[in-house]
Amino acid sequence: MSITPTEREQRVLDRIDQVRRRPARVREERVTLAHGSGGKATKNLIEAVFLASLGNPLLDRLEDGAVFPVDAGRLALTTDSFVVSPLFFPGGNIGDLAVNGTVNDLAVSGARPLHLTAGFILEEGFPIADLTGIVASMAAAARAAGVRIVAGDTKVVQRGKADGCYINTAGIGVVEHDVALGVDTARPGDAVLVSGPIGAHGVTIMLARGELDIDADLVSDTAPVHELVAGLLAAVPGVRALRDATRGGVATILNEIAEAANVAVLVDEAAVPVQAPVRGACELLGIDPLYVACEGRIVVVVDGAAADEALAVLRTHPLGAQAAVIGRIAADPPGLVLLNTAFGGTRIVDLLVGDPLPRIC
Amino acid sequence: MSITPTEREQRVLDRIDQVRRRPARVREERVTLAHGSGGKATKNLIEAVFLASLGNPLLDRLEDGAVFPVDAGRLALTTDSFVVSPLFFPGGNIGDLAVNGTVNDLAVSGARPLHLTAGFILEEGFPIADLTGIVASMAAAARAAGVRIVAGDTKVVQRGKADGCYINTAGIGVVEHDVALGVDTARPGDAVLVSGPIGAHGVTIMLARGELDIDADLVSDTAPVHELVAGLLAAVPGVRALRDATRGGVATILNEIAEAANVAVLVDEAAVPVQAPVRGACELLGIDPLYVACEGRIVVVVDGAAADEALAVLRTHPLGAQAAVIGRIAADPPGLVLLNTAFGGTRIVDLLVGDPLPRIC
Amino acid sequence: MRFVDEFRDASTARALAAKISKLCEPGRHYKFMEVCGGHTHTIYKHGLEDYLPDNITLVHGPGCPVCVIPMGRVDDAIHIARQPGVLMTSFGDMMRVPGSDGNFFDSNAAGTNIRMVYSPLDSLKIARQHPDLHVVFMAIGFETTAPSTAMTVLRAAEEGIDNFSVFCNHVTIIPAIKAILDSPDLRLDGFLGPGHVSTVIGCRPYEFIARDHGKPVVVAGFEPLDILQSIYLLMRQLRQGRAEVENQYARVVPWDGNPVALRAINAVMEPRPYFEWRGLGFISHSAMRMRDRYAGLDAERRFDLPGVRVADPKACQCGEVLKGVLKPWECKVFGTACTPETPIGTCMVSPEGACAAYYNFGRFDRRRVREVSRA
Amino acid sequence: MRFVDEFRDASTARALAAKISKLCEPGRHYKFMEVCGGHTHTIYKHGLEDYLPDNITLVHGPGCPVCVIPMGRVDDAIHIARQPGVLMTSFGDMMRVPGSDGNFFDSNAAGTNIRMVYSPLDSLKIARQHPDLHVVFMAIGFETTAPSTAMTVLRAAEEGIDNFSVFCNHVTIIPAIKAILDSPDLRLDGFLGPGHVSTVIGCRPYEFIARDHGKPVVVAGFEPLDILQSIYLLMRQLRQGRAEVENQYARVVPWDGNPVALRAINAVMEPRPYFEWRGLGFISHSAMRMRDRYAGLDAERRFDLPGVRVADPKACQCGEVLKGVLKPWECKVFGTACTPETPIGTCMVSPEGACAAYYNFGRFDRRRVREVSRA
Amino acid sequence: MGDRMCLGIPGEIIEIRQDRPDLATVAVSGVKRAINIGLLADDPPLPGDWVLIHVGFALSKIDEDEAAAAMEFLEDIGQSYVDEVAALRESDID
Amino acid sequence: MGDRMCLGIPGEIIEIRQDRPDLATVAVSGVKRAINIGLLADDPPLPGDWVLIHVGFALSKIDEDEAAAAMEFLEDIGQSYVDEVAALRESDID
Ligand code: SF4
Ligand code: SF4
Ligand SMILES: [Mg+2]
Ligand SMILES: [Mg+2]
Ligand SMILES: [Mg+2]
Ligand SMILES: [Mg+2]
Ligand SMILES: [Mg+2]
Ligand SMILES: [Mg+2]
Ligand SMILES: [Mg+2]
Ligand SMILES: [Mg+2]
Ligand SMILES: [Mg+2]
Ligand SMILES: [Mg+2]
Repeated sequence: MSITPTEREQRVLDRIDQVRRRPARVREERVTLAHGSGGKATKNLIEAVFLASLGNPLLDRLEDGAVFPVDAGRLALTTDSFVVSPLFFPGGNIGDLAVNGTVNDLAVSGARPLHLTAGFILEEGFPIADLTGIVASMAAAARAAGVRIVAGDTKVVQRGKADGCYINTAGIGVVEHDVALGVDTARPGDAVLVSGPIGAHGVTIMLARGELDIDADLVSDTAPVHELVAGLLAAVPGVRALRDATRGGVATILNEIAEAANVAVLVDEAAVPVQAPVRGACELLGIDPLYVACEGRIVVVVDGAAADEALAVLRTHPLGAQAAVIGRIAADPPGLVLLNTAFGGTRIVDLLVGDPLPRIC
Repeated sequence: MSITPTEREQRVLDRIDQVRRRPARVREERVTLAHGSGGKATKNLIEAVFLASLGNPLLDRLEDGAVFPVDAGRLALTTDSFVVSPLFFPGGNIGDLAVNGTVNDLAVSGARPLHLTAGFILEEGFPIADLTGIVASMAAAARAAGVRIVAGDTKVVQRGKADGCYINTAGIGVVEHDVALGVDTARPGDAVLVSGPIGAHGVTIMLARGELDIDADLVSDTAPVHELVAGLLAAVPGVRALRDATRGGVATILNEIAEAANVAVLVDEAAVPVQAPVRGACELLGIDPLYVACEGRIVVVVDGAAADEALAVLRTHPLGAQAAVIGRIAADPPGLVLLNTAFGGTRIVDLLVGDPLPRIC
Repeated sequence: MRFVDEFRDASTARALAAKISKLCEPGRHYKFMEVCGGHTHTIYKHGLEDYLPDNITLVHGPGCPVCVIPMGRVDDAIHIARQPGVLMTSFGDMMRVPGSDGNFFDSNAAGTNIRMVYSPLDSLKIARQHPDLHVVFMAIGFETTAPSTAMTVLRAAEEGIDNFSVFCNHVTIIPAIKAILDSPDLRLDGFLGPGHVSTVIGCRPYEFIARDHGKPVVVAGFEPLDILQSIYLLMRQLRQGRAEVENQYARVVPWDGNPVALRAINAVMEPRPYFEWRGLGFISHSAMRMRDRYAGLDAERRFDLPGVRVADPKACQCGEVLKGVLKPWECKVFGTACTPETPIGTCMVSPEGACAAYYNFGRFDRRRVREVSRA
Repeated sequence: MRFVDEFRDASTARALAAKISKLCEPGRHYKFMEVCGGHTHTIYKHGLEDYLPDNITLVHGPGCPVCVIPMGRVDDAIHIARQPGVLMTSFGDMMRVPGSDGNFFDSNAAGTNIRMVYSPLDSLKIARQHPDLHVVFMAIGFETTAPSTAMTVLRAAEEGIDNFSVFCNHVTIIPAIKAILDSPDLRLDGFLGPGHVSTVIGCRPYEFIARDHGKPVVVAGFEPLDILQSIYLLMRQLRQGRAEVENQYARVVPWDGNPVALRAINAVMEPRPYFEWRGLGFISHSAMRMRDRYAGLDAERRFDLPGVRVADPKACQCGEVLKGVLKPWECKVFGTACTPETPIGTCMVSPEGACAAYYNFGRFDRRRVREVSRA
Repeated sequence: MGDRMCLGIPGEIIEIRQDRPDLATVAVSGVKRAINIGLLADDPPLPGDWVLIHVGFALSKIDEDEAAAAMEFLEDIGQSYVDEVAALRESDID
Repeated sequence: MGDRMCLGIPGEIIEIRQDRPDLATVAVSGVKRAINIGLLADDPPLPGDWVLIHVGFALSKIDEDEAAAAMEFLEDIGQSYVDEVAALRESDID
């Protein structure tokens, strides 16, 4: 019954083999440079943190690219990087923001979101627990939006070369109707709508930084608008352009419309929905809610004749319950956005030179 | 001929209108936070720097997503973030690296690269001239690879929250054949090839940092391998798996094959092509070229019977001129990569825990 | 919002506008200066001029504290920010004010660390949190803001915080108004007095305007109806042949100001013999500096400043705009070479600057738009 | 590569292997210790054991300077790195050596700045480039590396650089070999002498091994043929009944070492009364510390170190491995709880550590693989 | 952080900080912030009082009577205008 | 930066730095680096000499005669082995 040293050695090797086939675990509490090296630590991070939450048959293969079938038709492709600070804020975190942001860009391109990619840039020292939380939020947001994350990438940079975690998401979607959307198609007589109260995301982020010591009962409006958009496009002919009013806010979108279509956009200040605490914070800080980012609000340009119908359809969806017609397109003066103020005067709404609220997305 | 003040004012307004329609210009020498704000500065940066180089009908629209038609079939989708330091290095810069990297991931997925997206994270203070140079390289690389960058995004973070410039590229491609590639399909009897000398990129980057004071006549191997791959797939049946040997090098890819297919990979050290200066630098620093990143080299697993044909086909392309059969797949011991050393012994080639060369891509 | 929304009511505005029109004497043209940039901002932001008859012109005054900072002081601030270990803090308004080699954002892009704060107390808090840094607060503003700076200095002194100092650029409004009244090229019919300055200094300091210059003054609030009502009150004085100081903004402005605030300023600061105002040149006793007692908290003494006087750019006509002599669009570079993106003068930078307010909000043909709006 | 490739020739290896086999006395088992971790690395990296007959066993010795650093010293280094303004530099090997609360990478993840350097001179260069930081060089190594540290200290002193210091952990090889020779549980037939240490100390210091212990010593080079030849030379001595010190590596190792290097060490460092070796415990006169003359460049004196002795983890059998008593795979935690990813002992960290070399390169059934390779 | 330092905003005092009587919580349209009320030391505000907030300090107490008077004045003007317009209309119709 | 501090690598001296005679450029397989040759001060190397490089210092000069002797020894062994094997084969054939 005695065994030789060679047999003993072989038993050890077999046991090691078993150990190596155990599910990956990340033992570290923080991200180290090794997690970005491409070796075992990277493999563990990918398997234990990313695949554990985001796993699906395409992603699990960990091939260089995800390969999947599509029908003939039109596709939409988009990308956004997310560098929001703080990473966690009332109503969400960088993870669901990154999923919703790209889902929304696909949705407002007129597409049904299909697949997403996710690229992480992590700072050495970033807590693994925070990363796990972010990835879990991404998984939940992807599930809610009916998309899968099918390809990913992780880089780790030295401490002081990032701010915890940056995420890029790119996405493709299928355009299942034949409307050619575009801000350049706006024409005089069209109506301009927003899908709900504006500015909650930007203000929430600014307050979440804590530097201003301002408290408000306010959460980010981050949400996926693909259903809202799909409902609108299915029910209302005459939709000309859709945009999600993110960085730069509604004012920036309106300027993009005015410039691209060479029309005037006339907005009625009193009609623009703004929540009280958003307004309060903006007054306190001297900023204009029209320029503040939303992450679940869309601007719709629609044939004037279909404005009421569009409004009614938007309002059937919870995300559009407070939708409003905020203005209309005119021919003159071309290229300008004009606001009829609540006070009864008129003024320009121009692009800002810079934003008083950095890093809201 | 006297004109009223109102007419004078109107003339001024008209002149302003003309001025505003002039092509965008970036007057700043460095990126400021305003360039990431979503306002005028962002618009100028996008138009004067990005569109000026990368412009194409899909990107120029600056819509939320690029919409384009596809035929029914299989698509490949991939993403990578690039955080290489230094940004400019012999043989390339982060811009062409970012394009080639994603083109290559599509290519080794068996796809013809079609469209790319580009997400920039810029650090406050980054020189506009460097950014312009990087974008020009991206444009050239995209042209060379026959792809277009159809959607983009730019974020600016505070000084000290990045390292100049990070780029994410995502890409889609069309799979135009019906081979199902995958490292899990490798089987005993298959041959393993590399398309050329390994490790030049990683060593070049390490030396380009200047910290080691090592000089070598060496340039990065960054290159788009889509033609090489297309030629191979068209001419040689029996290709099982393709990978570009980036972060983690050839050794990491071989381990992925061994693990995914539960096979042994037997490599012949003497057969692995390594340029003299790569070897010299590795010897000086005590690192193994097998783990050093390439950015234009692929690992091919092919039916053993087709190995010679595959080698011959690879060698017809300039990027494959020094291709080599470096090993073969065996059944036993499963999950391990074994190297027959030039000295005539045998050893394991395992995944590294961490990489001695951070931020090579 | 209470005390805000009720002063933005459009129907009351129409009523006031009608009353104002009635007070106009046929053929007479009225020119009122709103001294304060906050008023200028309100006027354009709410489109208030749409309510005024053509023969009333509002002339924008020198009361934008950002606009009057000369280039040399911006350069000095950047010089301080460049010292190792310095974190400069400033109100957001200052970030884009051009110095002779770029603004604060440019300076940050080139390596300094200049951060926006909401309050001078936030600067002090940063100093407490970062004992390894020296935190400088770039103090600007009229008497409205000076008490906040003074209170912050008093607090820093009390706590014995020594990694904090103030780069004091506080200016005072009366010498500026005097300079304008002494200027030969301007005929004004009355003044909208700066309401927020008056919360501190009260209304009495304007009495010389009525008494010595025979011009009515109405201390005005900052909502559009406040301004419209103040114009009405000015018109009524003129119609009645009076020249008095009236207080439209009595809900906020006590006739005698805020004595606590005045004491705080006086404890910490003293008048400078003279100070350069952008576009207006040197004005005697028009600014405050830190008293000797607080030398340790005075950035001007802690750092060796270049203190170079930098001439305004040749094209710049900000002085004329600040004095109300030129309308913004009458400046030769307005909207072409000088825009909010590429400001030549400070008036194009601060949201309270006349050029910026007109460019951002008012730059369109009012008549044409009125037609469009009615269509 | 000259002086490299010619010492890696497979056909010569086959010839040497045949010669070695012929020297084996039937039924006798031979055990040789390679003292130096560099040899261990070469042996596994090139698969050298494939050439040895079954009755020759190579036993790995204590000559891996990373492996012998006790936990307490790692903790001390991290303690220094945590001081404000400190940049710690270290050879790459040290980065993953576990202290009682994580390794250097973990410490960096938690906020320190510990960077890898190729040479101690690179540390000094960083100190010159960053006068605002204090740069510490974590010096480890046997007599091979000590001269480089000494030269760097001399240079720093000459240049008067005062933001630089050395955390000196240099150890000496002879006391370690003595400790092994004194250990009762090990029977060895001879030693492969550490070639690189000998470039400095020469070959004489090993003479006591031959003389007093009757064991042959061959000072060996680091290419696989060097080692194979050295084994041949050991076998030949045994066969011929000799016990001498031979120098296989004469192309690099002078019999008397490098006097300049010895003088440099002696100028800067002096022996410590005792020093703790990981797994081996305290060994008298087994390490070097900085002389008083260079106190200003001595991190141990500039920083107040905890200097706590931390017991090795219970499971750790590194001591037995370092003494050659256990083969790596005989440690109870080898490859399961202790892997290069989750090292319990230092031998699993350094590429020159026996456990790491065996785990990374040698962990497979040689017989089975030989069959496969032939298939 | 906003771009308008000259801003003065009315806010309601919600509470005075026990440990720091120079600090108070004010509410502006549902938003709360601690501000310094040291400049009102001669006549400190109480919860329910409204103050004018400027760069983190309460600069003055809002006088409710004066505010009411101003509103009355404005409403009177508004009413007289409505009456006039109505009268005008009627005269038109007739 | 590598993971093997114990490494010693042979390199060829390309030139001695004029201004800093303790520095030399060495070449290793086409790669060049400046190294410190201060430890060889007793017998400084010249261009064309080979040295052993360790952590940025030349630790010893490589003795070409000794290297040649070692090679000769190894080649002899190799040759004798080839002869033996050949003899063996021949004896097999026969
Ligand atoms: S347009 Fe520019 S330069 Fe001219 S007055 Fe206005 S701010 Fe000054
Ligand atoms: S397996 Fe780990 S604990 Fe055991 S001897 Fe090796 S290094 Fe030490
Ligand atoms: Mg790849
Ligand atoms: Mg996008
Ligand atoms: Mg988006
Ligand atoms: Mg990747
Ligand atoms: Mg950071
Ligand atoms: Mg969008
Ligand atoms: Mg990829
Ligand atoms: Mg890739
Ligand atoms: Mg975007
Ligand atoms: Mg940086």
